[in-house]
Amino acid sequence: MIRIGDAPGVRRLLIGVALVLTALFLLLPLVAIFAQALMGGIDLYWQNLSDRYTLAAIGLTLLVTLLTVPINLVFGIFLAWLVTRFNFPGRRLLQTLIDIPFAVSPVVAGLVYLLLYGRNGWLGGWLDGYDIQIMFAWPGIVLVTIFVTCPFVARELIPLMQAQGAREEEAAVTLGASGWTIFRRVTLPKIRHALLYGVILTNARAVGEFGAVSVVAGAIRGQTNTLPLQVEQLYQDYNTVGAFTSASLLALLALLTLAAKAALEWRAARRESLA
Amino acid sequence: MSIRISQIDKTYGATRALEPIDLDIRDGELIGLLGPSGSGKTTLLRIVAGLEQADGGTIHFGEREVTQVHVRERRIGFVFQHYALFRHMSVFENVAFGLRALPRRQRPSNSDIRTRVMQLLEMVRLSAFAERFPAQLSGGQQQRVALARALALKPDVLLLDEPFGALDAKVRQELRRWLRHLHEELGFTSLFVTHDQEEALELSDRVVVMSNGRVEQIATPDTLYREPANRFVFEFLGEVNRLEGDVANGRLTCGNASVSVPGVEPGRRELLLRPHEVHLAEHAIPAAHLPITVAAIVPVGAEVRLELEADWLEEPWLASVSHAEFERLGITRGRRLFALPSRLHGFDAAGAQNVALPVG
Amino acid sequence: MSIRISQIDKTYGATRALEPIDLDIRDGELIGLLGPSGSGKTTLLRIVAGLEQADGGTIHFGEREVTQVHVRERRIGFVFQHYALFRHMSVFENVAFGLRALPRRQRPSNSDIRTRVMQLLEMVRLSAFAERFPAQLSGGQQQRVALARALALKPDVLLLDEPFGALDAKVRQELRRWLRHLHEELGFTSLFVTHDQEEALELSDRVVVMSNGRVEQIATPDTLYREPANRFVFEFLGEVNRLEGDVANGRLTCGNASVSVPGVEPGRRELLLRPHEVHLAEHAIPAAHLPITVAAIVPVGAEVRLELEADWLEEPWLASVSHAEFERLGITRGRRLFALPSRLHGFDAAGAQNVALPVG
Amino acid sequence: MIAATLRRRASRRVLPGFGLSLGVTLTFVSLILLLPLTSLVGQLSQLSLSQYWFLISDPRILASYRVTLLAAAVAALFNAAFGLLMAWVLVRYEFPGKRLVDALMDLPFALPTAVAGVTLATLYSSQGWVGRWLETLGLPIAYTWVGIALAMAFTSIPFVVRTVQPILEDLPSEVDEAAVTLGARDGHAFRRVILPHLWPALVTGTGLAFVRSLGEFGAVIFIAGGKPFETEITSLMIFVKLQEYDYAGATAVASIVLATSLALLLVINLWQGRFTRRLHGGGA
Amino acid sequence: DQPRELLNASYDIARELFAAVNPKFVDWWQQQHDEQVSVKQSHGGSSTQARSIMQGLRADVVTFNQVTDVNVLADAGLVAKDWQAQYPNHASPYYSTTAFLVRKGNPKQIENWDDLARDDVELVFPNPKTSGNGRYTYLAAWAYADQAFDGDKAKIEAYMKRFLGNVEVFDTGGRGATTTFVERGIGDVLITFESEVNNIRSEYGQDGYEVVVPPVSILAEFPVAVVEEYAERNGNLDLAKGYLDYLYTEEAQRLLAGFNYRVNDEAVAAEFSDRFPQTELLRVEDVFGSWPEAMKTHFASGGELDQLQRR
Ligand SMILES: Nc1ncnc2c1ncn2[C@@H]1O[C@H](COP(=O)(O)OP(=O)(O)OP(=O)(O)O)[C@@H](O)[C@H]1O
Ligand SMILES: Nc1ncnc2c1ncn2[C@@H]1O[C@H](COP(=O)(O)OP(=O)(O)OP(=O)(O)O)[C@@H](O)[C@H]1O
Ligand SMILES: [Mg+2]
Ligand SMILES: [Mg+2]
Ligand SMILES: O=S(=O)([O-])[O-]
Repeated sequence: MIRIGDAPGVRRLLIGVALVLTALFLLLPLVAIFAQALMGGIDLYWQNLSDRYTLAAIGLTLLVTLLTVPINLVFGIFLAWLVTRFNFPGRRLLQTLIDIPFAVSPVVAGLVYLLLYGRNGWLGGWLDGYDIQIMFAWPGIVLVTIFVTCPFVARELIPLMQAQGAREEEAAVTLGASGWTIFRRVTLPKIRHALLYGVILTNARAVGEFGAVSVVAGAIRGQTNTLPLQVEQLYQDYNTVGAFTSASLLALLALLTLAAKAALEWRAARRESLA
Repeated sequence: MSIRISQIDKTYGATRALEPIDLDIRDGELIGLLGPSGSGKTTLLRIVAGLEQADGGTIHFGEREVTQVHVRERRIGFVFQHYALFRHMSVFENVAFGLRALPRRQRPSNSDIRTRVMQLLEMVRLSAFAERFPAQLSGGQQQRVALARALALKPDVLLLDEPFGALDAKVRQELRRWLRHLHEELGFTSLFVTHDQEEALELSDRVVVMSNGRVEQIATPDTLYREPANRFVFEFLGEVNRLEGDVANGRLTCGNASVSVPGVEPGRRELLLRPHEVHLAEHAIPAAHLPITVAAIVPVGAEVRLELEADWLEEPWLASVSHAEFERLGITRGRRLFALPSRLHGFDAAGAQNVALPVG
Repeated sequence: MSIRISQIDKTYGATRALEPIDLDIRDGELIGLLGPSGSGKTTLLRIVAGLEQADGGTIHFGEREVTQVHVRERRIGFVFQHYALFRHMSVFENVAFGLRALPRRQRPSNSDIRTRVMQLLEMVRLSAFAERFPAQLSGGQQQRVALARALALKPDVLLLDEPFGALDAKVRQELRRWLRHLHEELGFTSLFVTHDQEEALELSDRVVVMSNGRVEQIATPDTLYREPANRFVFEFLGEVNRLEGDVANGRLTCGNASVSVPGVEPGRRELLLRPHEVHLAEHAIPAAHLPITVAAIVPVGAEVRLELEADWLEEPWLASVSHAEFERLGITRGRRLFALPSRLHGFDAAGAQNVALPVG
Repeated sequence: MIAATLRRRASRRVLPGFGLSLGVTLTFVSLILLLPLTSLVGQLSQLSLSQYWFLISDPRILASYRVTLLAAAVAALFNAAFGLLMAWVLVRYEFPGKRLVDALMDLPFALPTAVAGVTLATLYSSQGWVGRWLETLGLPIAYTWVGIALAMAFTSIPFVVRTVQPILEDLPSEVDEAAVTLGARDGHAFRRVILPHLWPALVTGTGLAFVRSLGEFGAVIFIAGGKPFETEITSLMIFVKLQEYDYAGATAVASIVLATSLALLLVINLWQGRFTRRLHGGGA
Repeated sequence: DQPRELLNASYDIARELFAAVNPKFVDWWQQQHDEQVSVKQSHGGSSTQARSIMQGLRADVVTFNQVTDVNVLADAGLVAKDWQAQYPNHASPYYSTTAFLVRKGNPKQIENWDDLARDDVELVFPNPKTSGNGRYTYLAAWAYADQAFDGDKAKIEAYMKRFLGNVEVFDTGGRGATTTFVERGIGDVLITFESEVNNIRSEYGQDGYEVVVPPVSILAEFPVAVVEEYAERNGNLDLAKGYLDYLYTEEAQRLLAGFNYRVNDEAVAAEFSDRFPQTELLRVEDVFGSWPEAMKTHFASGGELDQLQRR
């Protein structure tokens, strides 16, 4: 087979440059995180990890993720079903709307929520009357995180479901299946991987959101600090090792995400090659 | 179950997919919808199935009007063009799907489902493949799974969209034959879509020829071939040679060629004929003086296909002659001969007109 | 430019794609490579092009050995199965590509390129489409662009991989005819791949029939059809009916059927015949007692195709009879008749054997 | 009226779930996306045009636009080159560790931006592993716009790679071969044949990287330095204005960022649509 | 059931301080009222904190580094209008001033504010727009120039321009500036609160840095107040008041002095007097009229600061 760029010299050069750049831009930062975290030895690392506030931040981050991911999962599925299975006026508009969070700077995202749910905002003022606090408490953090991560699942599903078409679902209808049966037995198995992939991405972003959360969190130690905010605060408290300890936790999570994604892709590729 | 389609029409945006259509299908008939791409075959089939809503008109299954009935309640089986098998389910589960989707009260027991599915797989000769996944089957096998799945709920009506379109010639032939047998055995009413003339002619009790959202002709295969209702049907059903010229005094003249066409109105006329209606001779006869040159020779099966060129022809004619005739005339490339049409067909607004010539 | 292929072979991993192959192509010949999927046609074509490296053997273009010569320097034109047009370039730019890619010294001036390209587009009858993009053309038009592009550098050898595979029947027929004319006009040597028998037979000066990486037969279309070298070629080139039985005393018996087969060795034998070699009669004759029942009737064009069933047959036979014969015998579904084979073909390790019977 | 039309259509739909999905989706979109954005509009509507103009054209803000645009442009261009190279290498070549490298390409999406920011600031400061060397070469990175561009580039690496990669994978080998049989050398074939195929994906990926970089905050603030007129990015200005209780100012500037990003996204989509139409048929 | 929780919203660099104060306060409250309570902290640029509180951050008390930030809350009705009168010393339990941290051996020979405007000096201090700390620095420099050039506006502005031009990095808060100077090794001088300067020396070792307290500087008051609106809602009004009261106790004052803040408790002040060089501390009100006035002329959009930074 004759392919462009297959001359050994060209190939070696390009691979070499690619590897060096990857090492410099991607691998090195990763190594640096762990190196900095372990700078003070493993004992200090554990001590930092088991710090009361770090534990609280881990807890809050988990809470936010556990709420955000299922909500966006459900929403993403409904949206994808809607825009790929039905034709209705405003379909394209809806698809464009869902991209807004990608275009909005996280700080702006935080700002708009603050404007709405802050005590001076019209919704926030009204809620304040009932003593319900959204901003500077976990509900606010969850809300902005949902905002920032809401496109991921839908964006994975829509192209796939569009490509797959509705034929199998139609076949199921002609065979008498109800809506729930169709979804559970026909659609879900087809989109399982994209769904999982969407969840992984949502999860990664939900865990790591910084800009939007920092606007609405209020930085109460042990209460509204998520892990990324904790990283920032520790970093500013002269506690580099502590900051990188939390950072290493997040980096570990990132690596798990990458591994999960690679595993999924590998399985999909294998299934394809078998089929 | 008979099907009565009255005044069904459908428009997509600016596209008129179906002009108002009437069609009566008798109980147990096997009907082929034949037409070029975009003629509205799939649209009509999907409307009958209830997968698409017509803009107007009614559909009856037997005495029951089903126009507003949801697909789920129409008791139809539908075989999709690319089968739409559930890829993640085994062959068995695909076929069992409809049974398992029944409301709990009506749903057969697991063992009954098993029996019924295995019986269906037996029927489509796939019992050995029950545990395979669709991707592990050949196209023809997938097609049969789709059929078994559609038949699992014992539909009154079976609808098939280009059931053999994606298969190669050999498998297609075999499946066609098999489908006809199945149809005769089970006796359901079926309606299938195809754009392959041979398939429609071979398989159907009656063929519905469509073009541009209209029904051009509804007839048995035999009638269709012999008495096409109009030019479209004639051209669509087989290869066609064209002869254009001026008719005067019962004779058509075109350059140095002429042929007697008794009964054809004078004026500029175009007549058509099929390759097997072209015979060859060493000499012209009074009724036909059509000098041609043999441009190419292709022996195919029982016949030899010839390409004939002439000054008076814009496009070459095709002729198919038997090997015997081929050898008798000692045909070679470049040989000059005379064409003797055994029949000429003329179509105009008024209808079809056939001219038989005393040849062959 | 003649082409000499000697002992070319190729293995992919565990797949033996080509057994050592020899093939001599004369200057100006149009050769078809015919064979079922996976038989190695594309592999051979790509090795000739230099797109693939053979494991062993040599290739000469005329007197020049090109086995180790890079594609770029082989002076071939290659037409890919799906055309591989450059989608982002206009038709004009596609055709001009090869000229523009020439080293500066050899590159014609822009106006020369323009002239040459327009001349090529004229030739493929696409001058009006110069500014269109490939996606705006029909399949047949794209095919012609691909041809013009391949011819722009005046190659000595034109190689085409299933040039008409993706086109529908009508367009395919037209393009075939057109390619043959072009070939005759320009006189390059061409080698094309197809898996369509009719195409190979219609287009080629000689056909190379391949299967499983081997050449089964190299012959003119006529010879190929009449004197197939082996069973594979026979079966591949058309529809086949099978007759299996025990031969004793020059007669083959199979259940209640029997037929005289003078000269066939005794023992279990399988004989083959084509649909047009099956004739029908109301009575058996001494040479053949083959009772059958008409199972299906399909009038197609000049002939009527029949499906014949019998106890002594595993698979039904196909027969094609003329309309005249059809009417003479008054054939209907279920009619019981006798089959009279006009010829029977037997193949064994030793070679081919034909039995002619005094029928028809 | 519209609702009635929708309902009528819905009752005739073959597949179930239209009403439910429409309900869920509209509720979600209204509450999560639209409602907050209206608050932005509400805030803006309290400004007169001249006030608005004054807020968004403040010289310091203007400088921040410049810095942001410049750094984002540099980051996007870097990623166009780097992404193209990586996509090419990952698709066309086999080498040990390829799967690892491939997986690493997604790191910037998986790694929280704040972590990226802290790490890059540490690495590229004059004390850091890399910064130390660059410093001796007279190339300070941290606290200059180069640092900002670096952080932006890091967080948007996957855009180009992941948009170009599938296109390159799908590019049939015949395209290469067709060019070669026509006598083209590698360079010529790459420029005239392969690159044009990748062009839509490359531009889209680069555009997305650019949009993302415009809005990037977490990764940038640690390395930005925040010198007025020199290293202040627009997101930071919004943040700063928020900290000054200057809601009007924050909203005004935010509206500019938002409008720019949306406009860019729209342009990318339209352009991509046009290009795709040309490649797949339809009007010229 | 749950112990009561008090939320103290404070400025950026007071994290360690209150981390030390809070447990002591908890003990103190336990002794006084036999009630187990807990204290939560929130830190950020002190203006940011005021903004957050207005938007709903439910702090019971604020411990800020700038009077204006509390005034904002008072204007919004969250804090009593007369908050400054409710506790001694204008409700400022401790105070500090702006000082310089230079690198070991003071290689650039920094002694006073005029050195900071030299061409060869690079400065690090937080952004006056976002940070109270930065504002004090700016005002201190201005106050110095005002004194040195006898109120000659042109000269003052020329000085200020050079001074601001020397800034290498503007962080959003005091902590960011410290990190930049110490961890990133940027700049020759870090200008921040005297307390912070000394804390850095203790944190990063005595040998790396030297503290320079200029002869003239600004008085940085650290005002405290109860956010009555919230404290009441949280049921913490007594606790909040107790917390602020506690800051004036001798125990707390000693603690504060230990963190290098100047205090008013005479006994404690005397005890720690060697730590705090005698300098002339100018009051914002004296030099600039009032805080609101200073804010308006200098820090508002298009104000003096923006003018000076324009180029
Ligand atoms: N969902 C749709 N939206 C818009 N137009 C449609 C739709 N479905 C079909 N059409 C149009 O309606 C006409 C008839 O289409 P239909 O699919 O019924 O044709 P067909 O005869 O089945 O053709 P083919 O042989 O290509 O399948 C065509 O012009 C087609 O473009
Ligand atoms: N690049 C390759 N790698 C591995 N096996 C290959 C490759 N190319 C071809 N083969 C194998 O070599 C054999 C011959 O393939 P080839 O493509 O030449 O067949 P073909 O006659 O052109 O078939 P088709 O009609 O399907 O195009 C097949 O078994 C095929 O699977
Ligand atoms: Mg169709
Ligand atoms: Mg091939
Ligand atoms: O906390 S500060 O406002 O001083 O930065």
